[in-house]
Amino acid sequence: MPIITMREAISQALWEEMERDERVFILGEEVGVWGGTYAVTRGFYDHFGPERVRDTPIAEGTIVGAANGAAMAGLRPIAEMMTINFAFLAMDQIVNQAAKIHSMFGGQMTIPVVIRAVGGGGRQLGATHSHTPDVIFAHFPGLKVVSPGTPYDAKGLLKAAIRGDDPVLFIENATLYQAKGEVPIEDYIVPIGVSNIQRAGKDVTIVTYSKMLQVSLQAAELLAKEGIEAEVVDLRSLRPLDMQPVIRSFKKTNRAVIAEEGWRSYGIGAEVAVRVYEAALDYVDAPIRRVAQKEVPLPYNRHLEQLALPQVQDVVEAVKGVL
Amino acid sequence: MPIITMREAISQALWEEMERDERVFILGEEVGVWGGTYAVTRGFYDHFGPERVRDTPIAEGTIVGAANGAAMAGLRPIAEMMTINFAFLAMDQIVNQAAKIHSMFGGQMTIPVVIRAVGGGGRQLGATHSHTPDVIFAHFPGLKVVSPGTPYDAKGLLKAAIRGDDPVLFIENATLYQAKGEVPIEDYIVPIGVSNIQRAGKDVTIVTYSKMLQVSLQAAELLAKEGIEAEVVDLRSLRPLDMQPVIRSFKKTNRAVIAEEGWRSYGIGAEVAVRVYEAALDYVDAPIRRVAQKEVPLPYNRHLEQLALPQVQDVVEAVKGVL
Amino acid sequence: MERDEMLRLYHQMALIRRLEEAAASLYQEGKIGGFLHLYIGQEAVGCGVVSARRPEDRVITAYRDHGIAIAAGMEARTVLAELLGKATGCSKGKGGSMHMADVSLNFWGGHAIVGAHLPLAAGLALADKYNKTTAATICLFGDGATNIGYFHEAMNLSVVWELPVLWVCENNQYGMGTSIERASAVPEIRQKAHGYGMPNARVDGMDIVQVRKATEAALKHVRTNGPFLLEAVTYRYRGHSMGDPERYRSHEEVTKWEKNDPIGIFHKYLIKNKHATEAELEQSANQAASEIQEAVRFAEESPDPAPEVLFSDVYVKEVG
Amino acid sequence: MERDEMLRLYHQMALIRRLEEAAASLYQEGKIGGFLHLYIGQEAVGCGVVSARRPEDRVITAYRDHGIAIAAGMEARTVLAELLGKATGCSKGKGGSMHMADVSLNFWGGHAIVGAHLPLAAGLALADKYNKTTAATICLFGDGATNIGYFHEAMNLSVVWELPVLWVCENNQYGMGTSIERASAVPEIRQKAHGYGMPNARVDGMDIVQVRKATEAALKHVRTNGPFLLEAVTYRYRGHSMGDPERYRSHEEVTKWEKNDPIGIFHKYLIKNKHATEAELEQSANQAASEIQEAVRFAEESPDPAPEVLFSDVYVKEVG
Ligand SMILES: Cc1ncc(C[n+]2csc(CCOP(=O)(O)OP(=O)(O)O)c2C)c(N)n1
Ligand SMILES: Cc1ncc(C[n+]2csc(CCOP(=O)(O)OP(=O)(O)O)c2C)c(N)n1
Ligand SMILES: [Mg+2]
Ligand SMILES: [Mg+2]
Repeated sequence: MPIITMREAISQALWEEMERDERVFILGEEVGVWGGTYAVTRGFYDHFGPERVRDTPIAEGTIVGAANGAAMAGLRPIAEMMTINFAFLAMDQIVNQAAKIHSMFGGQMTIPVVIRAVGGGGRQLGATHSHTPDVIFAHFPGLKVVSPGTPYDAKGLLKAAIRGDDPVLFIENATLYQAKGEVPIEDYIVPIGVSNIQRAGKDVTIVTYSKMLQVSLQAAELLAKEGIEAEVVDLRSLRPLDMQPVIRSFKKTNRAVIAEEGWRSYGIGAEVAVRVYEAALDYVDAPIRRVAQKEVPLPYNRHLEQLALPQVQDVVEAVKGVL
Repeated sequence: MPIITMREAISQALWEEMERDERVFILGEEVGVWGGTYAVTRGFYDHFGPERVRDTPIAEGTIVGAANGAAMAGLRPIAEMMTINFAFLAMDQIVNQAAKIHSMFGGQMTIPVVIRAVGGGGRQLGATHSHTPDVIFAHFPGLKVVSPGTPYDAKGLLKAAIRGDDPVLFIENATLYQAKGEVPIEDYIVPIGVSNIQRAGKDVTIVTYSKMLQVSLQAAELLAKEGIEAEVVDLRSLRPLDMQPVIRSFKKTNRAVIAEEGWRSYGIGAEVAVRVYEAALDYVDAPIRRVAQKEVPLPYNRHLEQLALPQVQDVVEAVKGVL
Repeated sequence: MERDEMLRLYHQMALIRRLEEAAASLYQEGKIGGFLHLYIGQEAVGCGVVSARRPEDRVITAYRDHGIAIAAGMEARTVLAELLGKATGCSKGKGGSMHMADVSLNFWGGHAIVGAHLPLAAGLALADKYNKTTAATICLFGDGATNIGYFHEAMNLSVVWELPVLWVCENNQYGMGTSIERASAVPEIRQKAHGYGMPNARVDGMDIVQVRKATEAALKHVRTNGPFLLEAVTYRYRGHSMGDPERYRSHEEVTKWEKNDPIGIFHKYLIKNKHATEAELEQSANQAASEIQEAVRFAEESPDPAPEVLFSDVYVKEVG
Repeated sequence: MERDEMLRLYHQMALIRRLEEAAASLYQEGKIGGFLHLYIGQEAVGCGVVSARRPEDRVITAYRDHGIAIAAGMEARTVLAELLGKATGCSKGKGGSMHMADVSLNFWGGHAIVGAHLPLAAGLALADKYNKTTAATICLFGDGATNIGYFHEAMNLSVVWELPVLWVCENNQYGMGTSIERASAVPEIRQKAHGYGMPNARVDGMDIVQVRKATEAALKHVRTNGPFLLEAVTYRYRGHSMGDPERYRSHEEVTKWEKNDPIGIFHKYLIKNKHATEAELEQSANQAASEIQEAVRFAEESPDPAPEVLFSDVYVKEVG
């Protein structure tokens, strides 16, 4: 199987789906002539033309809003938020329009829209540009929220999102674009809402997703050197949230760490941990630990920023803490 | 002590703080001539005049944005979101400007702004107008999020919010405006970030806030008739979140139910439950239960809506489930 | 307009008026919940604008949508059933007053967040352009909505992308209790089009003949040249929604506008130009009244949605 | 303008140019992280506009803020220290390139969300009006920012409330890679003022003398009559930020504008009108270069913020 980057995997998914289905088109800031701020859509404008790769004015609410409208009318828009930080400006269209319109009108309309948004910290972009706010979107029924941690999943999940009939927020992590992995040539999809064991182990369960999947896998390698075998479960999708592989793993290991990049309080880890307790209290040998971002607006200074972000070592220590 | 409604308590707090401090002013849709959509600022416009009770155009992002700017310049604005559903349109100004500016510029600027927002379901307003999205705001460090459940707390917390130097989102629940309670004549504040035992009990701990405090107290009455004494802890503030009274209570009762009006997944209950497990795992006699809204966009039809919202009976049953 | 079309529109306006009166009563009886925004006084706008469309033209509006639903071809009983939250309502009882829609009529709702449907309209129009059809999208909104960012972004985008969308502002002079002078930098909405270099017109929204004519011209423009802003000056006779204390306007002002009643104006016009007799119009009005009576009965007798409907239509395919 | 003021501004423009060149090098060396937006080519706008203010007038801008910081009176070394994330930076190393501010200079930042500082500016101006001072607020933003809802809402509010705010659009023809024609319904930003009935002007932003004059007139208006929109037509010579592939414009276009260099234009003007000699200007430029050298040294030698600073200033009083 070819080994490609996350960027390429996402780019391939977009390209192939646009080739497959004429109704699929892209709109967003700098997706066209520029080739995508993170070069994900490089070459698309020349190939698919300005009707299907639409550069927009800076107007996030209306980028998503127009995508929602086009989706209502039967197209399959992929709206790009240049970064997820700007999705706050499209919050109403994401959580109050895209997520509600199908249900609110009794099922008459569907919103097969995909909103791609790049998030994450660690690039010294300062407090307003470094969010990992995935959890706040995952709170809203009617929306699906997906965030892959490998090129394989990125391509397969994005295809599933584009082909599905529900609105999907597809969250990428900018520091993962160079991450590499095997991706088949043949067409495939990864169904939305299925968690996945990324590494087998017997001593502890690490539950994670996106960037922190890579961090957790590194931590697992370090732990393995000390004879600790961690099982790493990748959630991949935050809504719907598939807890089965997590619970199954936990019933085996009896110990868990949840690693996420965003802030701890009211984060992903809280929900995952509670569901483990709800389903498997009798199996709990130690309080589940959460590894997350320090609860401060992310600072610009490199050292401070790294101090605030969860690191490999934090996962290692959390695992040792539950053993 | 006089017994007044929640509406009156909030109105009094606003009035007294405006009398006390010339820098305090109100801006928002229909706060002036109309007297406030929920009649909270009735009479203010005539008394304080149009400079201090400012009707705005419909432009939520700029209502909060202008309040933030005025706060930076030393005023103490109280911005009203007619309902919290419209706060999605001000999301960027709330979580990305108000919550960050103090920290991001190294402490040079302060944002002593209070954003009042009315939330909650149960009035057949349909999916876009019935949110209880408190948790998504509470996720952001830099912001304080407060939501009172009694007239006493409403008045005292609102005064604390207005006098404090940090940005505060003050969430009211429309179905509570008629709720009554004792409120002293004398000036007082209720400090932000202190949870409160609203009802003493020994058999189970119910953790809750806002509207669900009243629901939980009713449930506690019913349970008392069956000889079950519930201790009811009111969080009052979601960020900062004071877990001490909860943990203390839990170590006594060993059983807990968390009751909130919003959706369960990634809700308030998850964080509270996890913190209980983190602090008191050895005291857990049964999995903590969460009472919350069914995970659907709230429908208009009265029966369906009530079916979706957490009821007294749901709390009663959850309590019995943990006993 | 043909005579038949005029009589059809007269009947439609009367029907909307009776419908809204019935809705007000049902609200007072506690049978309708939530917010209820009546269209009384604005009938000439909705009926005039929507009647000018071709069937392939899409219509979308804000929460003051009962009149638009009727104008788009929805049956009164389907509107009333939705108001009562019944399974027979256009949105199966899930939408209520603010969320009426019937996609089969090319009526795309009823949207309750001020301004949020303007980008939706841009998207609907984009789809038609993308698919190279000749359909236009008609988007109605209030004067108050023109102050929110969505308005600006959608206007701008529609020009930049040359979208086939007719923007119709129903300027009823107030956004809730805030008069246009207190909320808008410019007193006439059409002026806002200048900032986008967008062609525009202002029309007397109480006169359906004028509205219809202006809409036809505007739609012609839209189909070939892109967006157009039409301002219809009108007035709502009732409060913003039920329970409005109406402290922001005088009784005299309301009375003055009531003399301009759009149904009355059209009535006079039809008689004066001998398009109809008094008897015909009276019959039409009576028929509207009985239609509504019948529709209320239908709505009241319709069943509530089944409890399990709560969980349907959250996702297209249910997920775990 | 007095001769001294002109020489001061010439020096300031040269200083900004050298500062930005130094920043570009430091970025390439990996000493500056995040996004870096250079002001090269736009110096006449920031220096011309800000120099026209009184000390009580507030200044606020977007993320392309180093030049504005200097124009507002910040020392180059404080700017550079912030760029390097040092404790001696204006924002203690927490803000970085996009978040420079010094409240003591009445410079309110550096804001990175496009358009978000326009409402903040309205609020600053509101405070001055509320306090009955004669101060004005000067808010600078890009052409791209005029398409977002915030622009519209803030323009409208400033007119409705008659706020003392000068809106200055630095129209450098592009928002990232999107030319104004591809993003904006109207080709000139000043036209957008028509939608708000707001007085406005368009000025050659490469000519500081023109900019200064236009700003003085505009500020006079603002102090007595409320908001004004000033469009300064300018150009950025470098990419949008570091790493811009610049596929959206031709080399020729950039070269054409470089012939219009604002420092060169001012240079010629000063010589032609005998305000300065070649030697004086050369000395001024050299001095700017050595000032920047010195400032870079200061910044490099400054300490990083202490680790515990991470937790400070989240709230005014720390809470649990
Ligand atoms: C974003 C948003 N803010 C506020 C409201 C509350 N609200 C509902 S209708 C309305 C007034 C709208 O006025 P206008 O656009 O003139 O329409 P009209 O009611 O006059 O038909 C307001 C403020 C809302 N629904 N959405
Ligand atoms: C709301 C928002 N959307 C997108 C961005 C990303 N972005 C940063 S600068 C920029 C272009 C802004 O152009 P303009 O306003 O003309 O300013 P200039 O960079 O030319 O000075 C964009 C799209 C952002 N920071 N904020
Ligand atoms: Mg109106
Ligand atoms: Mg620009």
